[in-house]
Amino acid sequence: MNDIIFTGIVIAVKILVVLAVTLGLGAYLTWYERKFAGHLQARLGPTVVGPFGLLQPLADGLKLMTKAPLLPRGIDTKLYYMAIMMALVPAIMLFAVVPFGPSFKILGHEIKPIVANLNIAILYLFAMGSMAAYGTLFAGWASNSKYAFIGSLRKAALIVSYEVVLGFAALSVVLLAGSMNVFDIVDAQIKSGIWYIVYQPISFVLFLFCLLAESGRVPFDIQEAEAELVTGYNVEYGGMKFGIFPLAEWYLNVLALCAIMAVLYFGGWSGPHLFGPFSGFIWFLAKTFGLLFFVLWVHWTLPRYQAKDVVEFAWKYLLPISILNLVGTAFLIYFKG
Amino acid sequence: MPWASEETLNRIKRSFRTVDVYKSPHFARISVENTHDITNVLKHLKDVEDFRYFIDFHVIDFPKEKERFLGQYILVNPYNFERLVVKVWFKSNKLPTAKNIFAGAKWAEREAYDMFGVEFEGHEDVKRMFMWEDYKHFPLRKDFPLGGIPEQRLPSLTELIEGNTLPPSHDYELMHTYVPTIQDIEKTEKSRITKRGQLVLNWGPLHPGTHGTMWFLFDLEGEHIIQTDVILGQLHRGMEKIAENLHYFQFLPYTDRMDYLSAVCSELSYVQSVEKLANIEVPLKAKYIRTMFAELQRINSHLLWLGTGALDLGALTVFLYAFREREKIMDLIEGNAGFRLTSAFLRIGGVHYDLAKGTLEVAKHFVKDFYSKLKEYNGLLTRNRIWLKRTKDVGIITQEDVYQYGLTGPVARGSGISYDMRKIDPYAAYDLVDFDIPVGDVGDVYDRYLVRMEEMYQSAKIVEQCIEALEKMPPNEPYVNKKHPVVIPPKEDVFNDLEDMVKSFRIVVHGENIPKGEIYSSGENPRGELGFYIHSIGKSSPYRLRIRSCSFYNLSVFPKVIEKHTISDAVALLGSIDPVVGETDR
Amino acid sequence: MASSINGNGFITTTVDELLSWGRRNALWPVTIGLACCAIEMMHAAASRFDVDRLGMIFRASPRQADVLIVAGTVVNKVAPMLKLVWDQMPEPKWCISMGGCASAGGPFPTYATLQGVDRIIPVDVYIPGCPPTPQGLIYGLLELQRKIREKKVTRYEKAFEEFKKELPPEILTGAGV
Amino acid sequence: MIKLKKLKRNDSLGPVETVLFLDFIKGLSITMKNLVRKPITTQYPKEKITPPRRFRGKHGHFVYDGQEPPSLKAIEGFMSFEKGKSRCVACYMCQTACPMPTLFRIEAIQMPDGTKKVVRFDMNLLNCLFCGLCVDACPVECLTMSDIHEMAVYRRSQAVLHINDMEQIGATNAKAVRELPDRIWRDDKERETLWGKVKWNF
Repeated sequence: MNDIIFTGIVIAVKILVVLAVTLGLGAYLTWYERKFAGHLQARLGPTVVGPFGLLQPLADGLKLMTKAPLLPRGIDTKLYYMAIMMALVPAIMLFAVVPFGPSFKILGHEIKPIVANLNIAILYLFAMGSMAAYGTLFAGWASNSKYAFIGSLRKAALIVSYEVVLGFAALSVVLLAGSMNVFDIVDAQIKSGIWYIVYQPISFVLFLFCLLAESGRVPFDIQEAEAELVTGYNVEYGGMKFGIFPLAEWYLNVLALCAIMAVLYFGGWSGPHLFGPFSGFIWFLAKTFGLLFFVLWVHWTLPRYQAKDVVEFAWKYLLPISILNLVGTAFLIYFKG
Repeated sequence: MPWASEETLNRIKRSFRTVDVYKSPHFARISVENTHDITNVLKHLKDVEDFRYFIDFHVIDFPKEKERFLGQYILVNPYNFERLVVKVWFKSNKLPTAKNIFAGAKWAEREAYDMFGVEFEGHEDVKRMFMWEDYKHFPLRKDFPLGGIPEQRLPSLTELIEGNTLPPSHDYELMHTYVPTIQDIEKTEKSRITKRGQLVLNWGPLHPGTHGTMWFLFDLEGEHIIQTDVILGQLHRGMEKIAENLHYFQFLPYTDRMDYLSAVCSELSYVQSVEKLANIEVPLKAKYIRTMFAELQRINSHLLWLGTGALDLGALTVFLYAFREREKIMDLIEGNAGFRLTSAFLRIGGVHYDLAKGTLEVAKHFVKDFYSKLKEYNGLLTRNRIWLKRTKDVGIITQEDVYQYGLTGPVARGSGISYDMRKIDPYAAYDLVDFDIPVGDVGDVYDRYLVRMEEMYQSAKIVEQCIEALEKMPPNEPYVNKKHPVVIPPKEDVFNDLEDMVKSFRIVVHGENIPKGEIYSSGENPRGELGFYIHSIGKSSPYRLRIRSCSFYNLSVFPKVIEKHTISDAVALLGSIDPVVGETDR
Repeated sequence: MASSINGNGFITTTVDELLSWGRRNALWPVTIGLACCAIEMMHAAASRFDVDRLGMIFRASPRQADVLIVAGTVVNKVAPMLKLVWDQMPEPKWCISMGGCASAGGPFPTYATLQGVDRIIPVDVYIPGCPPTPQGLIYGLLELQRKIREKKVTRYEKAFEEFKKELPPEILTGAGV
Repeated sequence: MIKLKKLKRNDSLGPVETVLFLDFIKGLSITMKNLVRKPITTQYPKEKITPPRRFRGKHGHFVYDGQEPPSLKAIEGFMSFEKGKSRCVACYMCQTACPMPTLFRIEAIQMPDGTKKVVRFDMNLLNCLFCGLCVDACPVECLTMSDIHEMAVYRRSQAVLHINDMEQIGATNAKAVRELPDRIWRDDKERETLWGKVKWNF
């Protein structure tokens, strides 16, 4: 009986913690990116608002929230608002299958630092990833603007093509681990003592491309190519209604996928026990943010593909490569037992 | 540029009895008596005499004459570089169109209609070029006032909200010329393009991608553009009208604001054409200073092209790296001219100041590490597969297009045509420095990119040579030819020397009375050939000053090239043509 | 307003103070360049004078922006479009007229030029100069911040309604106000 | 006749480059190099870049302080100057030379003793090109331009310069600027953030 209560409490606590952390983190990732980009470009980034501009996200948030609500003419109001939810919710729900560290014990109960320890975590990941497309589509359709419309169509095409590649890329790792459960995947890597990036460099690169594409980062940010479509699908959104989109797409999405990537290819929280009980968590965060750093670095360096090339790239090159990679992995596993 | 030689003119004379020819060291023209011959004459010139490079067409207004308007074509023979001006009088404000002979004439004639209200037989869409559709007047006619005709009360809203009714300043006018309503603008837009595809996308006028305020209408089939039209005039400020109302030296600051990315080059083109008209000798030091700053300005302008072009194609960081170098050049120009962007540095007959102390060291320091910066830009873009994908074989401009539309500058050179004023008629000190002209062969965006990158390198080399030459010169070398009667003497002389003071009084009050005559002279701007046709009737201000704008003609090829490409390609192509609105619209 | 700028006789509650703090520290300008001044605006955004330090990032869509920096000559033909952009920006919004041309027609008293953008848009800060240096522009932005701090949030539309009554109709029809 | 330079375009990547993403790696290394470099930003309100000597900023009037050029000495007698006040002689040369003459409003009156006194000299900076033609035209070195470039105002009327402001500017900033050596810039320290060390030959 009180077991159930306890589990309930634990889950509630987990959800709250994850929500708080991710949303807060998402806000501060904007500061992180602005600083990073600034120094990459021989600038400073925010410095004036608070020490090192640390209060900048607060100011932005305040400003965005207190902007006057202004609805463009001729919009489809229901979809217009639904789009925001459809963009934000899947991005947050991605974190449900992110294991933040090794399991530990409290009052004799073993607790896994993950919201939902699904056996089909990877499938769930794909599902949520493709859900994100709807947010964009709705936004583009509802806001009655040509730029937004074109942008959303581009994004839809992009998501559709890259989901497939993402699937095959991740599946080859699943084959190696023999499970879709993130904990099992990490344990398998810890047991074998080798991270899967060693076995699966190709699938890692593919996954990276898909990450960039799904989260609308350069070189795949066709849906908000500023020079062509003013800001793409969210052109008609103002105030916090706008603020949600980059938060969800550029930051939460990227963060979650980076975490998953750390799990799939870099052995999650595996690493030498330098920091006592928390070393697992610290390793995990370190890997995640390392990957995030790399993503931003790419974003601020490369030019942008154009829409038709992006889709072509996915179907003509990435997909065959990923399939071959998967089949090859399968054969290897089959013959080497 | 060598003008058309005697024998060429005589050959033309022999084949057309009715034309009369005229030749002077700085000019060569044929004038066609019979208006209806003009088509044949142009055909003959293009096909037989190889004057196939269309440079400019413009109109002059003579209210007193019996036929009011005079049209002038400027053609170039691209094989032995001969330039020729063809004059023809309109017959009752009509002229047979030349757009079937030279495609570039299409826009030029539209502009002529917009500014003068002249008509062209056989030109189906003679529409307003710069003004909106139902604008009543024809601004460049002599009887139209510079300030326009005030029609509506348009007070300053800020003052109204403050609730004060007094005029905020002594030159504040309550009455204002007619400001079009949004309906007028929509009418203009509707009249331009008839929809054939799925949707018509308004790209601009206030859009981050369209360098300034250009306005493109894309008729889209999916992402592909099936037809397009460009609406100009969102920055039409009436430069040519202003020039007719100012003294020669007063118009100089305005040339900065035309092509605001290459101020010194524009000044140089203007100043040297006025000097040719009044035949003023320029001291050697001034020549070198002019060349050095013109080349610095060229680097400056190309850097902005690089930054914005890369930004349009998504490479966000190149923009800031390019601007880092721009800041240095800005420092150089600011230190000498006194202003960062619109530096009124040159003067008729020389330069405003001598070089400031330390300029040469700083310039050397800049050039030294500019080469390494160029390497960085190359490393970021040139071999990058995405960059190649976006630029290779996109927006190919053929040589025929170049001649037809009168494209100049890097756009022409990208297509392999070596048309560069600095070599053809060397104006400042370009005959004393050694540099070579990069040309591409395919004529796509990538070629234009390579050409501009190479030009930056060449300009840096020129700057180095100028620095050497200037270092050798004694410090008290004259930098302005103050002997000449129409040159304003430098400031310190005005205080100390009575004659100079009187002279400066005379010029400032009465203006330089340039002798009667006409001249067309051009310089090589970063965007192409910026030419000034000046028609002087011996007054203190030009009777007609025509600005042959390079961006205007370079842009005129855009609608043809962009067909069947995507929007993303349009961005790339526009970036590679690199127009400046201040110059397209004047 | 002149008196209020001198900042006497104001009791701003902490909430208002907080709001204005947020607003003045996250002023997002619209990416709209009209002429020469736009280049200096770009320079102000570029590495050397980096307005991102003050929390200003350029947004391309007017819906997401707070400040309209009118950078360059406003000619009659573009005026209605500019007005449209201004109307698309959500309150609270501010307008900086950068350079002489935008402020009063500048050196172009011609048939084609609008003699000052404040004839179609209420302007908060005028920046003389042709063009102003980036430092001059940033100074203007700081002045705007000061203005926001001292007179809380400007609500032009309300003030404007009252004057609309007194305005002769041709002004209102003039630029599609 | 013309020295041409045919550009060689090697516009296709080799297989190794393609597979190993060498082009991306090169770009990334360059940006990383810039990441570790020192930023070039001048933190404006805290540290400023002072414009050079020749900068054309806000206008000023040099005052009557016994350092006049010979040209003024000639006509001194006909003017009623005061020490520390403007030395303008109301010759309207600045207005004549200005491409935008309406921005000036100059008025002078006849004093009882027959001398001339300038009572009004307004300049509407909102219409000024800052081209410096007026300064060149001034025959008595009265009108000048200072290094003041922070000119933002809240009202049109505040952008109009009156004669007393100009006297004040002329007596302070413009005077200080005139004393400076004619160098390309005067603040080596601030410029170093962008330029690094420049080797001077003097």
